[in-house]
Amino acid sequence: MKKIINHPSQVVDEMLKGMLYAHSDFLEGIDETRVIIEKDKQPTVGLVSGGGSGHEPAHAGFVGEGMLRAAVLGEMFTSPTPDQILEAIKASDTGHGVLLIVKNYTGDVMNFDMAKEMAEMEDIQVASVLVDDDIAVEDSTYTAGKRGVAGTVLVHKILGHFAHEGMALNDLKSLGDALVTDIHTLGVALSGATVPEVGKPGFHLGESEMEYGVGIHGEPGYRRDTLKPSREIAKELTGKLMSEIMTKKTKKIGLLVNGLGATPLQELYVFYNDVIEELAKYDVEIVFNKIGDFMTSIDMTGLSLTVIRLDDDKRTVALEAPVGVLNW
Amino acid sequence: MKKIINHPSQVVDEMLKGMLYAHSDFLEGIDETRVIIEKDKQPTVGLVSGGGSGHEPAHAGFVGEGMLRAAVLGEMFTSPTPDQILEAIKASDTGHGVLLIVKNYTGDVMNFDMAKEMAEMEDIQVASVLVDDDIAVEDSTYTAGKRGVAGTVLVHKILGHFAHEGMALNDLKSLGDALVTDIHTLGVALSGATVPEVGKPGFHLGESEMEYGVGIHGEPGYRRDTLKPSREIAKELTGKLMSEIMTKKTKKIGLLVNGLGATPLQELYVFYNDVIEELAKYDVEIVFNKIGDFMTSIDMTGLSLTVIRLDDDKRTVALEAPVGVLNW
Amino acid sequence: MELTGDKAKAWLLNFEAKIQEHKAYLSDLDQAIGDGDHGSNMARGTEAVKVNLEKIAEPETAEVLKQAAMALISKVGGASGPLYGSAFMQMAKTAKETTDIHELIEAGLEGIKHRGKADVGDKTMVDTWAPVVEALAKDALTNEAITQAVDATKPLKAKKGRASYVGERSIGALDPGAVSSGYLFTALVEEVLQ
Amino acid sequence: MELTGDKAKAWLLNFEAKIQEHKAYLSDLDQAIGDGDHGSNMARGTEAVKVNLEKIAEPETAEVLKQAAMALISKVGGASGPLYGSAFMQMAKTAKETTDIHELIEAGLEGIKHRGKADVGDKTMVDTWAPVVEALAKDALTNEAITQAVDATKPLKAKKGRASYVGERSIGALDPGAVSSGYLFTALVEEVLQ
Ligand SMILES: Nc1ncnc2c1ncn2[C@@H]1O[C@H](COP(=O)(O)OP(=O)(O)O)[C@@H](O)[C@H]1O
Ligand SMILES: Nc1ncnc2c1ncn2[C@@H]1O[C@H](COP(=O)(O)OP(=O)(O)O)[C@@H](O)[C@H]1O
Ligand SMILES: [Mg+2]
Ligand SMILES: [Mg+2]
Ligand SMILES: [Mg+2]
Ligand SMILES: [Mg+2]
Repeated sequence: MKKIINHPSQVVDEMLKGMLYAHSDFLEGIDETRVIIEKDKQPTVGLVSGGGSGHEPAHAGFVGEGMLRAAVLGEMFTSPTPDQILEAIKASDTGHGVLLIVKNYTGDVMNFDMAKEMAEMEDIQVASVLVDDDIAVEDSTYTAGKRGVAGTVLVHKILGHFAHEGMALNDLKSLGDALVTDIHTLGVALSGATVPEVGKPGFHLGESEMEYGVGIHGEPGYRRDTLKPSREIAKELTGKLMSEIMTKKTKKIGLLVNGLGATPLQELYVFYNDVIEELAKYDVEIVFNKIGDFMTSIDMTGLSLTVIRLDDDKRTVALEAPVGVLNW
Repeated sequence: MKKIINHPSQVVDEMLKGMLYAHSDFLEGIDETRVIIEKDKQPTVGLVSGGGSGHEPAHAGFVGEGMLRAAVLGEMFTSPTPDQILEAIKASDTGHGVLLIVKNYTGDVMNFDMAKEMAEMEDIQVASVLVDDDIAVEDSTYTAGKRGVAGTVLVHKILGHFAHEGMALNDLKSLGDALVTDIHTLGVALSGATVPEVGKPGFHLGESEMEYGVGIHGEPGYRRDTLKPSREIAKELTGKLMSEIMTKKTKKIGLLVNGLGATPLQELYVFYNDVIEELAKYDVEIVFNKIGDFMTSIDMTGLSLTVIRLDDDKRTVALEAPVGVLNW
Repeated sequence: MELTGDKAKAWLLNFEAKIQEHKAYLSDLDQAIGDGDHGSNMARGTEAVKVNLEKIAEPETAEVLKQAAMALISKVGGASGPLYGSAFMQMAKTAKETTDIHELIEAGLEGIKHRGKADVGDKTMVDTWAPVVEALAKDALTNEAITQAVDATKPLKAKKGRASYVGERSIGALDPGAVSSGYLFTALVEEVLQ
Repeated sequence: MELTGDKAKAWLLNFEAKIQEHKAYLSDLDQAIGDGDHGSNMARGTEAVKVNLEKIAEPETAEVLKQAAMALISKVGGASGPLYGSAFMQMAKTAKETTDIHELIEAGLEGIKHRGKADVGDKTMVDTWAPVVEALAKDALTNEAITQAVDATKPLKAKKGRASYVGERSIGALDPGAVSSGYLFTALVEEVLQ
């Protein structure tokens, strides 16, 4: 394991300190909680998200005007605890309530649920939206359900915009619940992710192997295969994602190509080129795109492709609206 | 070599196509030249930069309002040719002249010089600013001089702002010439960069080795050493850079922590934290910072630290001004 | 059998020691079918339990269990934090009425099931807790019974938690949460039942 | 000796063949003290030279040299593109007055020096071109003389170009541009001088 860090157990705290040193012009920390929150809180519903660390720039990179009010950082790849989340909720509430955006992992769901229960006991209005965009996992009673991955960032952006516009908590919640059914993601990896305290990758891939359907916590995916050209990866991912999204007779879509942490930007663009050429097969218009690192898996090499249904132009407007965050 | 590409020789062209597919709302390509240029050209001096490919988001990611007018893409790690650059100059000129921002490498200098001579023959006013911020290389008659690395992006931003404000070519050139003497950079790598067509890293580092003073083309640096904690790397880099910048009795500085392509953002923040704690030793105020991937070396693991002198507040204003580019 | 405050404290300190001893093993088990952090999660949590308990001079059962719950909820995170935390919170609540060990552990199991919605056979810590509750009802909890329950998670296919993502591939591996729960009950046998 | 248009064309086509043959070797040399692209740079450039020359039915010296210059300038990039390009551009200009080989190559060397500001001993292609010009003055250019010039770059410490960054570490390695220039002159010997 080669990393520019000090002690493996100190990475989260030192990263957090670095962020606060760098961005104290508009962000602040809540002592002892690993919560990063915007300094200037508008009198609107506050969006709170978070999860394990290791997904940078998620989630702190999306805190600011027009997106999240606060991000809660857990240990590496481990959901934050209810009391951390509770502090974020309390500090984010301006009397208009708080919306939690939670990725669908057992740990995240339970910790955010407990925090929600605690906050309600303190008479704070709290609702939550569960994101489960990763179609690599079957959604059945035999699994914990589809995982929440890169598409979460689009939820932050769209709901963040409407919260900023003054939408009420209940409406944000309904909008969010509908939105998440229109976002689908699939990822591939060329290498596993190494949690500093573990010191070795979550899974090992040979010099000519790749893995389809990986999650963002170093989870292995649905198929191991020999390394394929970008064009073929684009074909497989686009095919699966489009067959999902076309069930709704979709006419307009948006695309998010997300690097998993150690992937050069040039590869994301090569891949995007192949995705666009694949999409010529479908009768859809691409009205939005975003290419870069948004929801990473520490130092994993690979990428994910997210397709979002944008037949409702209001979603596109929300995606395009300017924001005051670090990494959108 | 594991990369998400098709054929190694096609990477630059496919990446370029991907960029144009994605960003045709405000960028366009000039056919057969690998030039990316802003569609909406203000009647101001046009800034043109570029170099070999492999440094993404540099330089195309900085084309747009308030920064570059055009970027010229060479082969991987190879300066573009004079005729490519000439086309960029011609397309960028609105009658107010064109300023070339060139990184100090023999190849870049010669190709941009030839393009400048050609453009002058066509009666276009052209000036150039040479960036040589990398203090890893000694500046003597025995070398090609200091290299231009990540600090170049700060030159794009500051001169881009003043060009946008309507400053004349000569003034931009003088400002730029003074500016580059106040920008210093040093980089470290934990692994070499792999040019797709070469297929193996430019240099090899063992499981517990690192290299100090690397360039952005997989050039080895000034010292190979055992892998050090972030704190010690910060100490060495900060020490060397500050002794350079303090020769001018500097009171205010800006910092740029730049990932070299495969470095997780969390490490950049851990490192930034250490840099700030090191800087407590000096009597300087940090009035600007930027943390992320700006000038990469394909898939190199490592980072560079840039220190810029900001005693003149106008530079800070220019750095903080909003821009319409992809990756600032 | 009754769980006195002193015994409760001894039980949880013993549990902490076992977790620290087997930390790497628990993470390895989790690496195989999850994300490799169960050992460090539980080590962080039981360490905090220990810190909380060491502050209590005159242990009282409900208070000991509540302090454990608070430490686990606020220090573990992940899936195991809320699950162990809910278990101890339910036990603490029940301890205000009875300190009968069988009833306490049964309340803990209810806490886990309520929070995690898992059933017997889903390859989770429930597969350790449920047989233990049954054995306690018959006053027959032994180390063998615990080991048997833990080992029985091997052939199961995971249907809950992170391990469910690997589907068929989870078959043949021990469930890390079932194993850490095994340590909890071995500690119970050692400190309270023997 | 005179450089006729036909000979000029044959010379450059031979050069192209040699570059393609030794492409990987040139890149390896550049990998050691530069950035590993000299082989692909020169291969791309001479390929373009070939394409340009094949279009010329009745070769005329100045035109052949100019087409070569244009191809090299517009296809190579890096350091070697402008340098080889400037060399051939100077040769093309000179060819309007004289087609004497010594004078042409000397003009090429001037083009390189003007563009690159390198001197003899800086460990660049100049260290091949300069002795070649001297040998041509005495009508004594042989393959041995070329090899000797190229090999003489080994002990030098690079003072120009990318190799200067590695300083002392450049000592002991051949300069890739000196080697590719060696192929240019071996091709000259084979097609024109013999
Ligand atoms: N829904 C659930 N109900 C009961 N136990 C569960 C459930 N989900 C997971 N677990 C238990 O949690 C353990 C994993 O805990 P841990 O690794 O600490 O958390 P995470 O899965 O968030 O990384 C599993 O081995 C399993 O025993
Ligand atoms: N200033 C210079 N003058 C003459 N030749 C030079 C100079 N700089 C570099 N060269 C030659 O160029 C060669 C490298 O060319 P190449 O690898 O194609 O370009 P780059 O260095 O830009 O990658 C060197 O081996 C050297 O012979
Ligand atoms: Mg976990
Ligand atoms: Mg080069
Ligand atoms: Mg786990
Ligand atoms: Mg080279």
